[in-house]
Amino acid sequence: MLDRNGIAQRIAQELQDGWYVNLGIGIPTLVANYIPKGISVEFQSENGLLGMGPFPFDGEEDADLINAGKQTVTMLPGGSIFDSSLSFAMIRGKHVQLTVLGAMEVADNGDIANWKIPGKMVKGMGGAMDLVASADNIIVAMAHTNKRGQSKLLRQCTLPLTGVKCVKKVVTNMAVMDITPDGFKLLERAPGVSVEDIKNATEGRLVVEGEIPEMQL
Amino acid sequence: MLDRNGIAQRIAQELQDGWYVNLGIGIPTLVANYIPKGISVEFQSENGLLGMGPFPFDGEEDADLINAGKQTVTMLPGGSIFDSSLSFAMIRGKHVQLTVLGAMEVADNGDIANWKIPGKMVKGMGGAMDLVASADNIIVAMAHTNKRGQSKLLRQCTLPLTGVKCVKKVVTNMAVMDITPDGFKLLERAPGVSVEDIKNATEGRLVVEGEIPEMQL
Amino acid sequence: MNSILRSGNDELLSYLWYSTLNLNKRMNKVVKDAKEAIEGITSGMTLMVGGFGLCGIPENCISALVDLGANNLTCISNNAGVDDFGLGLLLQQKQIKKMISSYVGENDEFERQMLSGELEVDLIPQGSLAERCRAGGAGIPAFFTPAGYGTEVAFGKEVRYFDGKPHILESALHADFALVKAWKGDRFGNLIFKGTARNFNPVMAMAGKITVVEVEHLVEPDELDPNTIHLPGVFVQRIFEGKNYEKRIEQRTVRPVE
Amino acid sequence: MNSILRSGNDELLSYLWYSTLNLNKRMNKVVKDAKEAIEGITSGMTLMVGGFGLCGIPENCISALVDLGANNLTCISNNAGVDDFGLGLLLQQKQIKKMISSYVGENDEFERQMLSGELEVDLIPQGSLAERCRAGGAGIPAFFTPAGYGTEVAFGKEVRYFDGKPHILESALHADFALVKAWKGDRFGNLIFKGTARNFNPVMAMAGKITVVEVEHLVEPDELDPNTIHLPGVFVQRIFEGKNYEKRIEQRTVRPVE
Repeated sequence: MLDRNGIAQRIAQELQDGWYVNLGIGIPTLVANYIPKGISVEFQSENGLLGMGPFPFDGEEDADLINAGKQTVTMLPGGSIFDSSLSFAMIRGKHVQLTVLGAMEVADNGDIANWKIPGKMVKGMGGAMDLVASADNIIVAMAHTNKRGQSKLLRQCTLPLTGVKCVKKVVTNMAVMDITPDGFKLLERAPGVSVEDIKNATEGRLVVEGEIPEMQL
Repeated sequence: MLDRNGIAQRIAQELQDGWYVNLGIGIPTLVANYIPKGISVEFQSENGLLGMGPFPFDGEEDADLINAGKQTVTMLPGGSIFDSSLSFAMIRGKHVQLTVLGAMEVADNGDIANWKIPGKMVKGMGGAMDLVASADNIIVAMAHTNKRGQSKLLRQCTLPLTGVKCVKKVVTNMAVMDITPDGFKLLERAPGVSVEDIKNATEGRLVVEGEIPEMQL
Repeated sequence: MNSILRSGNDELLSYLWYSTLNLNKRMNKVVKDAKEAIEGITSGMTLMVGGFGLCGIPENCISALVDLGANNLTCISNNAGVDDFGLGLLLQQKQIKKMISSYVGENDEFERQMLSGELEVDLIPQGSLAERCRAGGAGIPAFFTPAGYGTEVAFGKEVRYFDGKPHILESALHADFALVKAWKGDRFGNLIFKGTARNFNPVMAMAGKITVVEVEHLVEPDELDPNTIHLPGVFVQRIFEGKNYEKRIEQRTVRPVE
Repeated sequence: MNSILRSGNDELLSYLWYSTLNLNKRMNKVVKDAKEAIEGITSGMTLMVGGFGLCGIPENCISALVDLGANNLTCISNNAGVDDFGLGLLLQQKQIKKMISSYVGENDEFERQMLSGELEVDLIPQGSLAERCRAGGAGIPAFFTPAGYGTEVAFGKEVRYFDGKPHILESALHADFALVKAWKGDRFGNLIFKGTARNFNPVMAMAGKITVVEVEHLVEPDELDPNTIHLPGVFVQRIFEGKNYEKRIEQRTVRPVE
C-alpha cells in the first residue's frame, strides 16, 4: 500500500516535459515534490498565477501572493499573473494539460464526486467543476477505500457529481487504473497489494487483463 | 444649410461632461473640434485605446499608435490601451455613452444602413454593427439627401441594414430630429432652412409639432 | 498608401480641441473616502465584491458598508470572508440575505446562518462565476460552458452539444454596485492590480452599474503608462485611496530555511 | 485562521522540487526564425493573423509564409493588408482561398479576386470577430451578442431575446495556427504588446492550436515583471525574435506645428 507521498510520486511519473499542471489541495499538491529528473512543468493556480514557486521563507510572505488554497506562495521567473476570467479561459480552453485532484468517489465511467455530502455543510465546488469539465487529462489521487473500508471506486457515484465522464486515470494507495469504456482498467498494483486485494476493494467494474505489474517508484 | 463642420458643431452640443465617446470616420471625427467649454469627454477608438489625443506633429508619428481609421494619433494622460475583445466589451457593455457615425440611409424607426451597396465592392462593416447594436445613444451625422437629391431619411431602408431600431437622433445639414415611435420628430431647423424644405427632403414619416426653432450654433 | 494628410483636409481640424483643453479638468472620479464612495447603496441591492479569500478584498468599502447598515443584500463574491474579517463582518451584522459564491468555507457564522436557513446560498463554479461577471460587463447576456454539465449546477439550464460535448447555458451577472480593490489607480479610474490580489476584481469592475474602487495608491494620470493598465477607467465610476489596510493572510504557509 | 503551517505538515514538503530545479531548463519555446516557427503549416489550413490594418501584423511570419507557398488558406484577420504589404503579399501569390475579416478595403488585388469569385470573403462585425477568437481560446463554444441582429450577418443564426432585446448566437473561432506579433516576449511565451499594435493579437494567440509569436525583443524571463504581462505564455507554442520590421503606416496623419 502506498502512503500519500507514494501516490503523489506515482502520479508524478505521468508528467511530461513542458506541461502546465493544476494541482488540487491535499495529495495532489505533493506531486510537485516528485517531478522526474529532466522534466520541467509549470504550475497553474486558478486564482490567477502561472509559474508558482515554493512557499516563502518565514517573514517573506506577501498577502498579495497566494495560491488557490489561499496559502502564501512565491513566483518563479517566467511566471505571470492574470485575472480570474483569463485563468479559467486557459483551463476551459484546454491550455492546461493536466489536472490532478482528490475525490470522494469515482465511477467506472469517469464520473467524479468530490464537493458535496448531503446533510453536511457544503463549502462549494470552487474551481473543481470547471477543471474536471475542461481538461483533457484528469487524474484522481485518493485512497482506494473510505474510512469505513468502503470502496471509493464505484459502478455509479452516490454523492452529487462534480463532473461526468471526465476522469482519465485514478491513482490510489492500491492501484493505477485507466478509465475505459469497460470500466477501471487495472494497470499497476501498489507494492505488496495483490490483484485480488484490488478486486475486493473495487465496487465498480474492474478490467484485469494479463499480468499486472507492480508500480516502480 | 449646414456644412460638414456645422453638423459636427451641432452634434457637439449633445455631449455631456464625463462621457466616453466613439466617433466614426468623416463628419463624426470633426465633432472633437467643437466640444463646448466646460465639458470634458474622452474618445474611444475601437481598435483599442481610450484617451485619444490629437494627430502627432510631423516626425513624431508612431506606427504602433493608430486610431480605428488607421490614422496616426497620440494619447493624452489618463489614456489606456487594450485588446480588441476588451474594446468591444466596453462598447457592447454600454460603457461608452455615445457613438456618432455616418450613414447612407436612416429609417424612421431607427434602422440604419451604412456599410454595403449591392453590386459595389463591399469593404465590410468594421465595428459599426457592434457599435449601433450596443450603445444607448447613437447619433447619425449625414447629409439630408444624397448626391442625386434623394432623401436619406426613409420610411424603410433600401440598402442592407447595419442595425435595427438603434438610431436615437439624426443631425443633417438641414435639421435635428429624434427617432420616436411616430417617426422623425423635427426638433430644430438649420439656419435658412424652412420646415417645408425639410418636409420635402424627408421621405420617412416626419413629425412636426408647434414652432420649430432654428439651431443655435 | 502611406500618404501624409496635410492642411486642407478638414479632418485635420479634428483634435484641435486639444489646444484649448485643460488637462486638469478632464474626468475626475475621485471621492473623499469609502463612505462617500458607497453612497447610494440601499437595502435589497445586489453587490459584487472583489477578492479571492481575503486577498484583494475592498477592506475600506466593507467597513463603510457595516457602518451604513444596509441589509437584505445579495453579495456576489467568490468567497464569504472569515468570521471577523472580509464579508464575515457583514454576515455578523446580518446584512446579507444571499451569497453567490464558488466556495464559502472557513466561516462559522456563515455556516450557522446557512444551516438555519437565514442565509440563501447560490454556489457557482468558479470559472463560470468569473465568466458570468465578465459577460455582464461585456454585454454578452449568455454563453455556453462545459462546467457543471451533469451536476446539480445544470438543473433547469439549457444543454447543448458542441463538437459532441455537452455544454450548459450560463447567463451574465450584473450588480447595482461593484466594490473593487486595486493597487494603483488614477482619477480617470485606470487601475493596476498587484499579484494575485487581481483575481475577480477586474471582471467585477466591468459588471457594476456603479463601480467603486479603493486603491492603495491614488496617483497622477501621467504616472501610469497607458500600456500597463490592467483595467481602463471607462468601467469605473468612483475611486478613492483606502486607509489602514490590514491585508490579513488566511493560510500563512512558509518553508524552513535550509 | 492565520496559522503558520510548520514542518510536520506534509504539504510543506511540496515545492521542495524547487531546490533541485534548474531554472534555465524550464520551458523553452524559442525557435530560430520565422521559417522554423511556421513549420507544419500546410495548404488548406486555417490561420489567424494578428494586427489591425498594418499595425501589429506578424511581418516575419507573413514573409515566411510567402516563401513556404502553402495555399488554399483560410485567413482569419481583421483586415487583408494592402496590395504590397501584410496579407496582400499572400493574396498576390493566390495563397488565400478565404478571408474572414471585418473590413477589407484598401486593397486592389483583394477587390479583383473577390469580384472575380476567386476569393471567398466572410465579413464579421469587428467585436464579434474579437469575441469569437477569445471564445475559441477560452473554451466557450458559443455566446449571444446583439451585434448584427436584423442584418444579413444574422442569416441562419439563432435569435434569442434577453431583457427584451434581440441577440444572435455566435460561435467560437479556432485556427490551426495563430500568427501573432508582440513587442517583448520571453522563452516561456509571456508577451507584452506595444500601443495599439496589441489589437487582435492577444485573443488570436489564445485561439491557435499552435500559436506562433514573433517579438521585437526576445528577453530573459526575469526581465518581465509577472504583473505586467499582457498574455501569459501558456497560450504560446513557439516564439522568435523577428527581423527588419518595416512597420508601415497606412494613414500617416499629422498636425501642423503651431
